[in-house]
Amino acid sequence: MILTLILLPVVAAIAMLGIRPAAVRRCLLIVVAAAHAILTACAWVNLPAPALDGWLLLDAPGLLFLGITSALFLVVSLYALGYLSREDWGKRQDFEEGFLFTNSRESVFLCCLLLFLGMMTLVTVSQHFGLIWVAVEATTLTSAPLIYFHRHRRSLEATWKYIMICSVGIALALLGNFFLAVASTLSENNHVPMLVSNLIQSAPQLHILWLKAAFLFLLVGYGTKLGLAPMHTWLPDAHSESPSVISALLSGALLNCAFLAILRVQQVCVAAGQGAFGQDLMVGFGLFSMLIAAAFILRQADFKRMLAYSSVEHVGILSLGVGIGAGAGYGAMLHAVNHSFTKGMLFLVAGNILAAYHNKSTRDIKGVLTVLPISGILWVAGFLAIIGSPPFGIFLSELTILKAALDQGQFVVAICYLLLLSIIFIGMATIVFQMSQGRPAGLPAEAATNPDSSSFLIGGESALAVIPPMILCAVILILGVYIPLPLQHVLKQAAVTIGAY
Amino acid sequence: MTMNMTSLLHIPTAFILAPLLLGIINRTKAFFAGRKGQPLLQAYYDIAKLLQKSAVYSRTTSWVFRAGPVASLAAVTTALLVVPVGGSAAPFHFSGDLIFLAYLLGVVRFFTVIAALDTGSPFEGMGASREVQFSVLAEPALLLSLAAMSLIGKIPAADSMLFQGFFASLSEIYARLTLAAWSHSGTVLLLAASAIMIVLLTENSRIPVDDPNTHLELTMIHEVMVLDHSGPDFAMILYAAALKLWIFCALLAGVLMPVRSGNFLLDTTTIIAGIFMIAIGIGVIESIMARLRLLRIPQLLSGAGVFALLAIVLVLKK
Amino acid sequence: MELWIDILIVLLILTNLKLMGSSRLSACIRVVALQGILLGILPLIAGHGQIPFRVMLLSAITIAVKGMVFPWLLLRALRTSNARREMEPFIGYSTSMLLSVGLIGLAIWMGGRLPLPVPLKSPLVVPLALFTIMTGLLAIISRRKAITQVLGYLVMENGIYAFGLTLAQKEPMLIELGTLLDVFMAVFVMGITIFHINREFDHIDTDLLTTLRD
Amino acid sequence: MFLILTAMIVLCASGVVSLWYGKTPGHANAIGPAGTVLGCLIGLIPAVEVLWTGQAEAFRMAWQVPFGSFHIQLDALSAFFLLPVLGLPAIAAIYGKAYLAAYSGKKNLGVSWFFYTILTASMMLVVVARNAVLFLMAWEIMSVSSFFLVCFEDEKESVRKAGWTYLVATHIGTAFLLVMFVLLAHHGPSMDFDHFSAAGMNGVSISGLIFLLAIIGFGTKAGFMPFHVWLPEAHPAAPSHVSAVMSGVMIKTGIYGIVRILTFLGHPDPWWGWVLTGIGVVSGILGVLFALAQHDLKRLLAYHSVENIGIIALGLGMGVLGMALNQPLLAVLGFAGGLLHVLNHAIFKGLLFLGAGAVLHETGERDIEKLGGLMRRMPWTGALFLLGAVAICGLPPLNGFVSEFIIYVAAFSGMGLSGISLSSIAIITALAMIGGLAAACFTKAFGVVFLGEPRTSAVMQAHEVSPAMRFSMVILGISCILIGFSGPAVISVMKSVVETVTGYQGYDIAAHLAVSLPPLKHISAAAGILLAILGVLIWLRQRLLSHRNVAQGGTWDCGYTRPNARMQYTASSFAQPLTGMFGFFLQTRQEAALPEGFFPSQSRLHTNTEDIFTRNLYRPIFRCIERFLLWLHWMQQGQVQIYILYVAVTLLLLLIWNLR
Repeated sequence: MILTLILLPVVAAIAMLGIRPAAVRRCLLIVVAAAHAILTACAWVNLPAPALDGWLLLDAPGLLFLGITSALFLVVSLYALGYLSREDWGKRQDFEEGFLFTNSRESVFLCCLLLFLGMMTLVTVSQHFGLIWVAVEATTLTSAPLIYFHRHRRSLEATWKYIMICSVGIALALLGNFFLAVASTLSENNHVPMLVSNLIQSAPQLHILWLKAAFLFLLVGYGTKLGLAPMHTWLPDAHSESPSVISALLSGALLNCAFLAILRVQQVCVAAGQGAFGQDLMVGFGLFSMLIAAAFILRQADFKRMLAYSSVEHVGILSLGVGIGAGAGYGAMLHAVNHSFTKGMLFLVAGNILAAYHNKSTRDIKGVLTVLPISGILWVAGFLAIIGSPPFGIFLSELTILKAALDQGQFVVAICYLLLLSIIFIGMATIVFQMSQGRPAGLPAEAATNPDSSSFLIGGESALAVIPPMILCAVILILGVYIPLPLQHVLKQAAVTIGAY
Repeated sequence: MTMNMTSLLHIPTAFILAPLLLGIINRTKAFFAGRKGQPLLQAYYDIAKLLQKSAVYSRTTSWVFRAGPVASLAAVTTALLVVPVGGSAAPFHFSGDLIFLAYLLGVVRFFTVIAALDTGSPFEGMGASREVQFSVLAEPALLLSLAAMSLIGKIPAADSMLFQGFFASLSEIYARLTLAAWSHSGTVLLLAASAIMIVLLTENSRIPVDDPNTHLELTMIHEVMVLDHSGPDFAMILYAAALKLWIFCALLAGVLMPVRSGNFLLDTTTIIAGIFMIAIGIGVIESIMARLRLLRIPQLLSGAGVFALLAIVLVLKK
Repeated sequence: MELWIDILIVLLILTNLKLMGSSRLSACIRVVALQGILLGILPLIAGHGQIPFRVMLLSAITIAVKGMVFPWLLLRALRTSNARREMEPFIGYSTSMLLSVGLIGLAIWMGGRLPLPVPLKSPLVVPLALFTIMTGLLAIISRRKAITQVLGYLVMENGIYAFGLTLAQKEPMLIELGTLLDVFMAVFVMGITIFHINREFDHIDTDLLTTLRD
Repeated sequence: MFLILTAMIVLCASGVVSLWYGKTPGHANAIGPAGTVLGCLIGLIPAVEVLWTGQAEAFRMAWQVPFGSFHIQLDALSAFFLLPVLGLPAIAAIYGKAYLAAYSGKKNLGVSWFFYTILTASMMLVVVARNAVLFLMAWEIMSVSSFFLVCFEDEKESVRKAGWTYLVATHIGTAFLLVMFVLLAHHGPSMDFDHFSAAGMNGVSISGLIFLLAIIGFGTKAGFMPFHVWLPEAHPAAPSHVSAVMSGVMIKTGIYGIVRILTFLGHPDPWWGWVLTGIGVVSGILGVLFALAQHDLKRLLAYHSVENIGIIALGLGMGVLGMALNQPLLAVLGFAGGLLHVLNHAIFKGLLFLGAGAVLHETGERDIEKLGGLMRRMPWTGALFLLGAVAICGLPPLNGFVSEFIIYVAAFSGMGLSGISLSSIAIITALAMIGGLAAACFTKAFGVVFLGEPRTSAVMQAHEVSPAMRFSMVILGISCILIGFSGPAVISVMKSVVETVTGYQGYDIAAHLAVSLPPLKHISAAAGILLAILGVLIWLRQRLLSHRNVAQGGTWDCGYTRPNARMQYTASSFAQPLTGMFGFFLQTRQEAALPEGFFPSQSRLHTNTEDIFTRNLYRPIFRCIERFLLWLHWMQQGQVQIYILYVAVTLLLLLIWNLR
């Protein structure tokens, strides 16, 4: 079962390279995504048995993030269908600097996309720290070509930074793994295997000093991938230059994988009674990330970068939640779910706007609501959702975290948290409403929306471009007013694993 | 509701005697100027004459202009209902009637002002604007001075929350202003009285605030507002003004004449005598003082406010 | 045995210093290659008693990959790119040397602060590993060319590897291989990217890679 | 309860339907208002019933969100607030149908009506919600939907700016509320209101803190100075029926919040009362002063909302003081007066905004300096506006007087009581000054807009608005008069409301309220007499003038030949003596070209009164924060080496910190 979850996309990916006709490839993409989603659903219904003698195993956190990844991927691949069919594959002009460029081959793109899915799945299911490391690094490598889909210099630059920074970070994480191994060397020939469960069992005997060092390395290492400031620097570039489909996945799924990796370490630390050590660090990183996000969202000139920085903000909130602990643990888990879907939706909509305006500048774009009625509404709705206004999900998770912080008596943290949230709100509100309201301006010469005649339209936009974000919008709306019991159950368990509730 | 029949007599008294006050003031002024002066009953003649005349209306005006005088007169007349004449209670007395009184005068002002604005004449606009400016300061002064007096003889702090101790109506307040009251809190009453005096001069557009005689001069306030009224309307305005003057004089006289014998006839007559004295006083002031510059008037009025506040502070100290 | 280890370690440290000091790219690549080979040998003599098979195999693979494949890849990339052969650093060579000496001190201090649960033949291994990692980072940070950054990454990787090979011997084979594979892939992808960079900007200085900013 | 839920469902449903028909304005503009009126009427039934009987109804349902439970309750307080919350939107909807008809085709009316109904429903929910999460959701939905209503004409820069200000202000206010509710629910697993009242505050300090948070959070919505800055921006920007609802009702939810929170905090401290009184004095006087300095009719009305909120705060302050110092009489009267003023203000402010809307609708002009002489062109609107003006000035015999009178009475009875005297004097002085200033302001507004001669040609062809719009205004006007005359009846309705707020028990409330009954009876009687005299005088006047030839002529121009419309006294010059007198607070900027020489060619004067708090408090703070954040931008300057340096340095620092 678990192996199928991983192998299915990998095999399909390899198949992709072989298949010629585009239609078949795209169908295959959907099929795989759907199958993956179904398998995940089954996994939710009843937990699959562990595989590879316990190296691959689905526990609550894994299940949670697997669910997010799989669901988001399904929706995004739907969007990708429309995206790929709208994309023209010849040489075309870059709308910012005007030089000509092409896209990389679709088969390669889809291949990497599926591999990416496979590797993310691997992260969620693997219990062995080494394996987690391998998987996380693999996600970096498989996603690099995706970011370089549009073959022009900006995306190339973004890709280079992505690879360099993330690889360095991940390398540090590897060292962290070795430190962990040292920490788990009880005596000359007695090693605790690097499985999460075993480490937790024999946590009390671990060498605290090495464990702490290991935590630092892993935090910084995976934190680079997660996008915690000040290791976040690759994130805005990658998100703004990659196609919106990929940005959605990067923000919605990949960050969670890195987050999960950190959670695993935290699990061990908590078991070893060192929970507080990690928590303080995570609160610090969380607040700092929010501060950086606030600084760069203010007066941001590029709306995809704005979304990217908002991701920085929200990973900050995630780690803040874990750091505060207690009730905030639950809040953080819930927040991960909400943020993934919200941000995914926002990036997809951003893709639509970009396609219509051929422009990423927040100053030139005006009147989205009139030009793209559906996308415009979704854009505003997404904004309201992401800044945590009810009835969307993020409101609940942020409220939970705030309550935990205040109940813990961490008033300073709570005040900074609210202050930064307010600043970010102001920054985003200014930009979003500048874009969505007013008379249309900054439209390219050709008609604002030229969806291919083949796909049928909704409110003047192609269905495949607006339905996926609609779905996501519905999801976050529902999560905002009703959290299904099974989800609550998993969230609770996941929170418990890191010593919160 | 409590209405003692005897006190109803106040109303006709006021109706009859009010215009006389104008005559008295004019006569006093004439005496000081060494002139013979117009007859005492001049105001009555004017009103009678005006009532017989027809009216001219500006094309600019609407019904608001015609409503102005009627509304003012009606409001003033209603105000008479709550004004006690010295110790003898007013036909209507209820706690808070002093607020009612102040706000009825507000109604008068409101309608006079919009009637003035209705003509679209810059002069009347100017007068209106000054009228409202001064009222902003006059109204608190009046209320505070009355408040100060209401505290006199009120049972202090602790048990004053018994329902009857809940604050007094004008009539009760004035009933309490006996010689004894003067003897133990004379300063308070003096301050309050002077505040009321200043408000009286302002509200009735007398010198030093305003000059009722010089027609059409940009220094004027009240007179310029009624420039366009003619015939019966103007009669009503004159009469309303007279009644307003009567009301204020009555309020002042009630303070200055602490005669509370309980004998209705005696009390009333003394107070009415007092009212006439005050009219003479006004005449004296008008003849010995010059009009203040407009910029000075707010200071005069805030001075009244300060008197009232002082009075309250004093009475609370007791 | 101890003697050999110490010699090896000293050699490794010297390679690091040489890397920081030398100005020619090709030379640097060769240094890194040499470092890779030395690393390959390290576990063979660092181990206790007779050497288990998996260690032999690993060191063999290491020597092959780090000592031969990577250098070859990089030299090829260097040849294709018509980049000038010197590496204009942000930080001058002498300064870098001084810095790296400082880093040695830091590494030794840290090693001192991190007592090993299992005593090793040479106390210098941990500082060596840390120092190598720092050198790698320093190389990445202080040099302009994309290739040198890859080199820096490799050196860093070597350092980590040194640590892993000598201390965490009980790591399962699968992980070792997976790690190696990842590193290999990483370098491979970087190579490709460098190739593209070279094609786009027709040189491989990273100075022009600064258009994305706020 | 059933009816309440039905009402909400009807409202939301009609909103969705009209949104669906957005493309066909006819349908949208029919369904929206119809649904609103229907829903509001349904909702009013239980409200009235509860006010009558005084029995609270509740409805509770489990709800799968953190700390959440769908718990709503309709007690007297909620019911009382439901009256304006449902009444005004219903009336304004009828008006809005006609008002928006002008935009059909140009704008998507479906959207507008959608948010209108949602706003109404959310306000309902705010008033009945008994769970913090539910409350906050309703609260935010209310703010957001009203924001979209404000942004109706978003093609205008000014409107966008106003909307932005509003959104920011309300959001920051909500942040305070979040903290407040969490503190109230401290450690509680659920955030139900009855847990609040159950959970006794640990120590006085925190309840004081909570009170302050409530003052800031709810005060931002209510428009307390200095948290009012969004109000004069947002209300003029919105379509007039929306401004009526926002200014008349929505800001009152802030008052509701404060009163509701007071019921959780138990016995108040005296300083709470002083704080409220202080805020009341400041908001009242400064509010009306700023109103006096405005040229924009709707902006002027918006500032008057600040003033009236101040009056309400005075009443509440008296009430809190009474509770704190165990003077039940003051408590009862204070709360009764303040809360009654909530209802009254909703009525006459609604009326005035609708009137202003009618003027705007006919002339397209909001600047009162350009208006004039509308009385003869729009007699109905003019008369009703006059009615509203008299009411808002608190003049008898209209409703504004009743509530202000009760507050006065409370203040007067408070004099001579230690700890209360000072605030009593403050309240009396403030109310008196506010009365005078308000009269000045509305004689100016009414006089310049409706009286005299038209100042611009735009006004010439204005004519009376459609019956629908007139109808809504007439209803509001009538209720002004009714409440004005039926003071005693109204005050006895307040009994159960005050009971909920103060927690005093039945009898003494009735007794205390009874104290204010005889005066109100007298006043009603006197008002009757006033009307009678009025009638007599009018009849007399008719008789006298009936068979005499009444001449028409020009305004007597004091010898100057042919005065023209431009020579009329302008609003600015009318207000100048007062604005000059209080120039210190207003800091009016004026650029003038004064006439000079013997034959002055041209001269002009332009004054602009910006809000002092925007200019001297908020803008500097925002600037400072922004400068700091923008300074941080050096971090992201594109060098990958530097980025990796960040990683390395972070790690090193952490290691050193850990290993030291």
